[in-house]
Amino acid sequence: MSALFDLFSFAAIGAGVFFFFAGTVGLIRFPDSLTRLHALSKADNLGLGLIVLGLLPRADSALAAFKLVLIWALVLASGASTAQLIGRALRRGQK
Amino acid sequence: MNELLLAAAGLIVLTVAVGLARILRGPQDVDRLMAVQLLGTGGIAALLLTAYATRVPGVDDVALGLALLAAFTTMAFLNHLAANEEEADR
Amino acid sequence: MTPPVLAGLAGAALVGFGLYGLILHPHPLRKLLAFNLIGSGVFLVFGIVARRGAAAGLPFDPVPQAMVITGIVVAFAASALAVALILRLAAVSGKVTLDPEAWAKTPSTRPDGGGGQ
Amino acid sequence: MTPLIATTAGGPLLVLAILLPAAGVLLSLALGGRAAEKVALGLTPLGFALAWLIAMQVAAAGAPLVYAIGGLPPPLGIALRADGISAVMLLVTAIIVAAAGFYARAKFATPDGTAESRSALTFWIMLQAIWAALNLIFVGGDLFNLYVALELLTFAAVPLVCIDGRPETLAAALRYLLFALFGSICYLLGVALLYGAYGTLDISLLSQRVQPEAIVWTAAALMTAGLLAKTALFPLHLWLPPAHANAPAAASAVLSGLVVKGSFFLALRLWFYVLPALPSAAPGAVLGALGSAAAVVGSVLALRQARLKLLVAYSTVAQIGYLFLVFPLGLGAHAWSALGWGGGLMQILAHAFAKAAMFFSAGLLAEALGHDQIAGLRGAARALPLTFLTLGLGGLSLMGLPPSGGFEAKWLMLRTSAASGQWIWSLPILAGGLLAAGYVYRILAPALAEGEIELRARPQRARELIALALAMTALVLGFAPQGFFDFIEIGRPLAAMSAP
Amino acid sequence: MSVLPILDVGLAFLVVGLAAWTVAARNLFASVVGYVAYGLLLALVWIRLYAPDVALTEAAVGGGVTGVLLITAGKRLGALEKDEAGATPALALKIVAGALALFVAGALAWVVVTLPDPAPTLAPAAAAAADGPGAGLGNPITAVLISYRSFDTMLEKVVLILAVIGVWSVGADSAWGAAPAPLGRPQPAGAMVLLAQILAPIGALIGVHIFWVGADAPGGAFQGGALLAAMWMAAMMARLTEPPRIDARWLRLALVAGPAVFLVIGFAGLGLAGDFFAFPPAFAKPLILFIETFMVLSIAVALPLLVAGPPNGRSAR
Repeated sequence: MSALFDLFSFAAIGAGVFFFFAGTVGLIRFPDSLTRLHALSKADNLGLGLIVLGLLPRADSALAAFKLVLIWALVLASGASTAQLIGRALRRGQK
Repeated sequence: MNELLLAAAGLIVLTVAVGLARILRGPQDVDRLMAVQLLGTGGIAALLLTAYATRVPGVDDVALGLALLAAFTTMAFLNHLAANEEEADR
Repeated sequence: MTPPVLAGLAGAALVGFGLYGLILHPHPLRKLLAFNLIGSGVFLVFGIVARRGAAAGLPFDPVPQAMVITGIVVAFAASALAVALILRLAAVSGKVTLDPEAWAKTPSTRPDGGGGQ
Repeated sequence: MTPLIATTAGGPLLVLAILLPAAGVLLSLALGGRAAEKVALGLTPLGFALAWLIAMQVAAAGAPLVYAIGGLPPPLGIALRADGISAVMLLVTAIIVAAAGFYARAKFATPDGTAESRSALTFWIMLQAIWAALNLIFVGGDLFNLYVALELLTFAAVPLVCIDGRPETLAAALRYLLFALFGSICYLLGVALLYGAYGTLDISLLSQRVQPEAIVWTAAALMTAGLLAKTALFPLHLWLPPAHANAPAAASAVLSGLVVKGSFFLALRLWFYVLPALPSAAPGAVLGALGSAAAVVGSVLALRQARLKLLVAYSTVAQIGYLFLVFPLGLGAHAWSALGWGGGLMQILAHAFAKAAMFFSAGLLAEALGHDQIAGLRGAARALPLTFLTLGLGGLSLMGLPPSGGFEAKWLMLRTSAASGQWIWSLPILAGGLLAAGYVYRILAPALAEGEIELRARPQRARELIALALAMTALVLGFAPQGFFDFIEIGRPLAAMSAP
Repeated sequence: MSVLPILDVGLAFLVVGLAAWTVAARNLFASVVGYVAYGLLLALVWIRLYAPDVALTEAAVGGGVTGVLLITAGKRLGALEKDEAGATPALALKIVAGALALFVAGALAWVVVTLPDPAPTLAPAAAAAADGPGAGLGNPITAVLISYRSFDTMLEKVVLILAVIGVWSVGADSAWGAAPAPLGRPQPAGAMVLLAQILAPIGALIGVHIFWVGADAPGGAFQGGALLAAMWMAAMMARLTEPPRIDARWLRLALVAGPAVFLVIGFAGLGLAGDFFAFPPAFAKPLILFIETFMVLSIAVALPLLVAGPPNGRSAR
């Protein structure tokens, strides 16, 4: 059972690392701010989400698990709102 | 397994650090800020991984604090974009 | 290298960069950033002293860590006061130079005293 | 030597001396408006009484007073200590703060019809904060606690510089703040190293553990450099003249007379109390050389100023230089060290009183004439005799003419340099005195000459008398009895060894 | 195989690199952003030094509140950047400054690497005293801050208050008593309002939680207060609430509450436990929590006021 959990953790965390990697590549390589913003949001939401998912089985209390989910939710909310705000600002041609 | 968690943490930090090249290159202030935001998220992920690998008490609370403040500088920045725009309109 | 040694070297480098910036940058906000770099370098030195003092079941010496927390508060207060002064200076004069010569050339006409604007 | 870490009789007075003005700060902010002035002025007699009681207790015990805060002795807790020089400095601070307070009432009264004004609230709160910070500096026994005191002093002093809000005063305040922050961070780095080396920051415990080794030299160099920046010793003096000359007169007096002495006092504490184990000849010579350069350069620059307040501010740069001669002349366990120590202490006191009196007078003059250009002083002495009497008496002490406190200080230093065979230090003392005579003459000569002058307003007699009283005190210091010099020996670590 | 050292070395290089960028950047705002990123990374360094209490402080103050302060200043001064702040330094000065910085950094590095071994420490004393004057606090840092070095902690709050008055004092005379300028734009976007509405209540709860566990686990009055302060700032940036008038009675009382309560209880210690700032053992923990509650209040009020700046506009009500 524990080996199965470990495998799950490993897979999720590995995928999370990949999304951070992808996000960074996007931030560096994409040609304009709007597409870079898109790459950033993916990394923010998916990368951290997968890491949290991978760590959940290892949480040793309900409080610790709750904290993990809360952290993800907070970053998700922040990321979504700021992405929308930045996007709007970019569309109006500010920098 | 703990080694793997730490390796993942290191990889994430180093990856997002490459993204910091955007601070150097810009070209716009928004791009620089996005790099910082990515660093913030990556930092939170690395903290969580370290917390579970080393079991130092309180590390998850640090991650919680960072998560709360993730949007902070961006909010301040966006407010000043608006302020500049109004001045330009006048 | 152990984390304390590494952090100590990093702290020394931060103090060096900060000192260079503090002396050379003419812009007061850049000077303030440089001062903050020195500050965090100094706090890191406290940090490694604390970590090296691990004993009696405590993984660190709590006394230097408590001092860092006090120091961070004071450094923030200093930054806030400096930023307020810089922004006010920019608002009333349109420039932020610290060069006393520049101010001597354009003496204010108001007599000693007065207040605000 | 028994470690000074357990509470002695009279120790609680030390806590009260710090917390009284600190409580005044909190009370002034909470009550706001006119109450701030009443609180500040109301506390001055209490604060003076406390300082007096502490001095009496120190004299009676013949040994330092100690208080371990919370009953928790060092190294884990913090101790406060008052020795002879602490008690003297507490008294001087109480007197000058009170004088500045009563002098400033005319300028920093809250105007009728307003509940609270910006400059008044800032001035009264910061005055009390400076007082609290200085008292802590004089009795602090823990190097980190003293760092907090240094920062308290900085945060209280900087807003006073730019209290009138003109752009050039804002720039001066900002420069002052940056220098001061640099100074405190250097000091703090030294503190970190000392803790890393010996695991304590208590001054008396450290003095027993310190060895002449690389880490101590590094810490000492960093802390000294930081304190020099805050004391404005040449060549780190650039911030002082614009800051002190542009502040309102009452604030300038406190800044020049007391605030720079705070960081100088810590330099004394460091070298005489924390590091007596270090060989002192080389650092003493370096500090003495910088001080000599400051005495000469500061005086020459003072001679060239067109504005009276700038002249007085550059004179501070020069007089600070003399202070640092105490390091070559007073450090070490020599037979002559006590003489040099006495000379250094006398210089602190004489300069504090003389400089406060001169800034008060310069402020009165500026208000009466509407300017403080030296070129426009012709005939002013006839119109403002008391003010010029004060300037003259203060100048007497700066020049070092008998029978002033300044004379006593320089006389002691000259005697020490002769007794110790370090005659080289007598040159800057004499040169500085001559140059001081030059810049005092520059003020007095035109003022005493025939001329018609128009006064905008006649200064209040009470304010003139406050300034005159301080100048007289600087003069009377020249008659200090032997008992005074015995008193400032109390608690000096090397006193027992160097007694003649 | 151990990855930890690699992680540490990478982190150290990153931190130093960002510091170098902060000093070297040509563009003022790029330098500010570099510094904010640097603050974030420092929190990681503190974790590696086994200092979660400091990391929490650094995250809240260095990354959060200071970030807002500096980004605001950088953006506002950006327009002035063309205006010369002074001549560019001459090459000779650059060389002298560089040599000095190199010398200081080198000396410091050498001293730090050769610190005495075994290191002197007060950790055993602090651990042994945990049941005595440490008042049964599980977190020795909180015990040091509130009990052993109470004088530092109390006076540091006075420093914070002086800084607030100093910031206010650079305002115009005519504005005295009024509120500082709003932190946000006149009509905030919906997304920002929504975000602040989500963050503020959750963050307030987390702030209180971190303060409360601070007696026994990492956290404490300053960290909790700083998070509460950040949440108040978030609400102000979204214009959910406005900065208060600086002459408001409640504001003044909240500012002085922390040090004042500390001072009063410190005085009472002379009667109750025989010494200033001593706590009677039976009541030590509740007394310390009582003091800390007011400290949290003072910090939560002081930090946003420091960022908000001097009063603005006319003072008339």
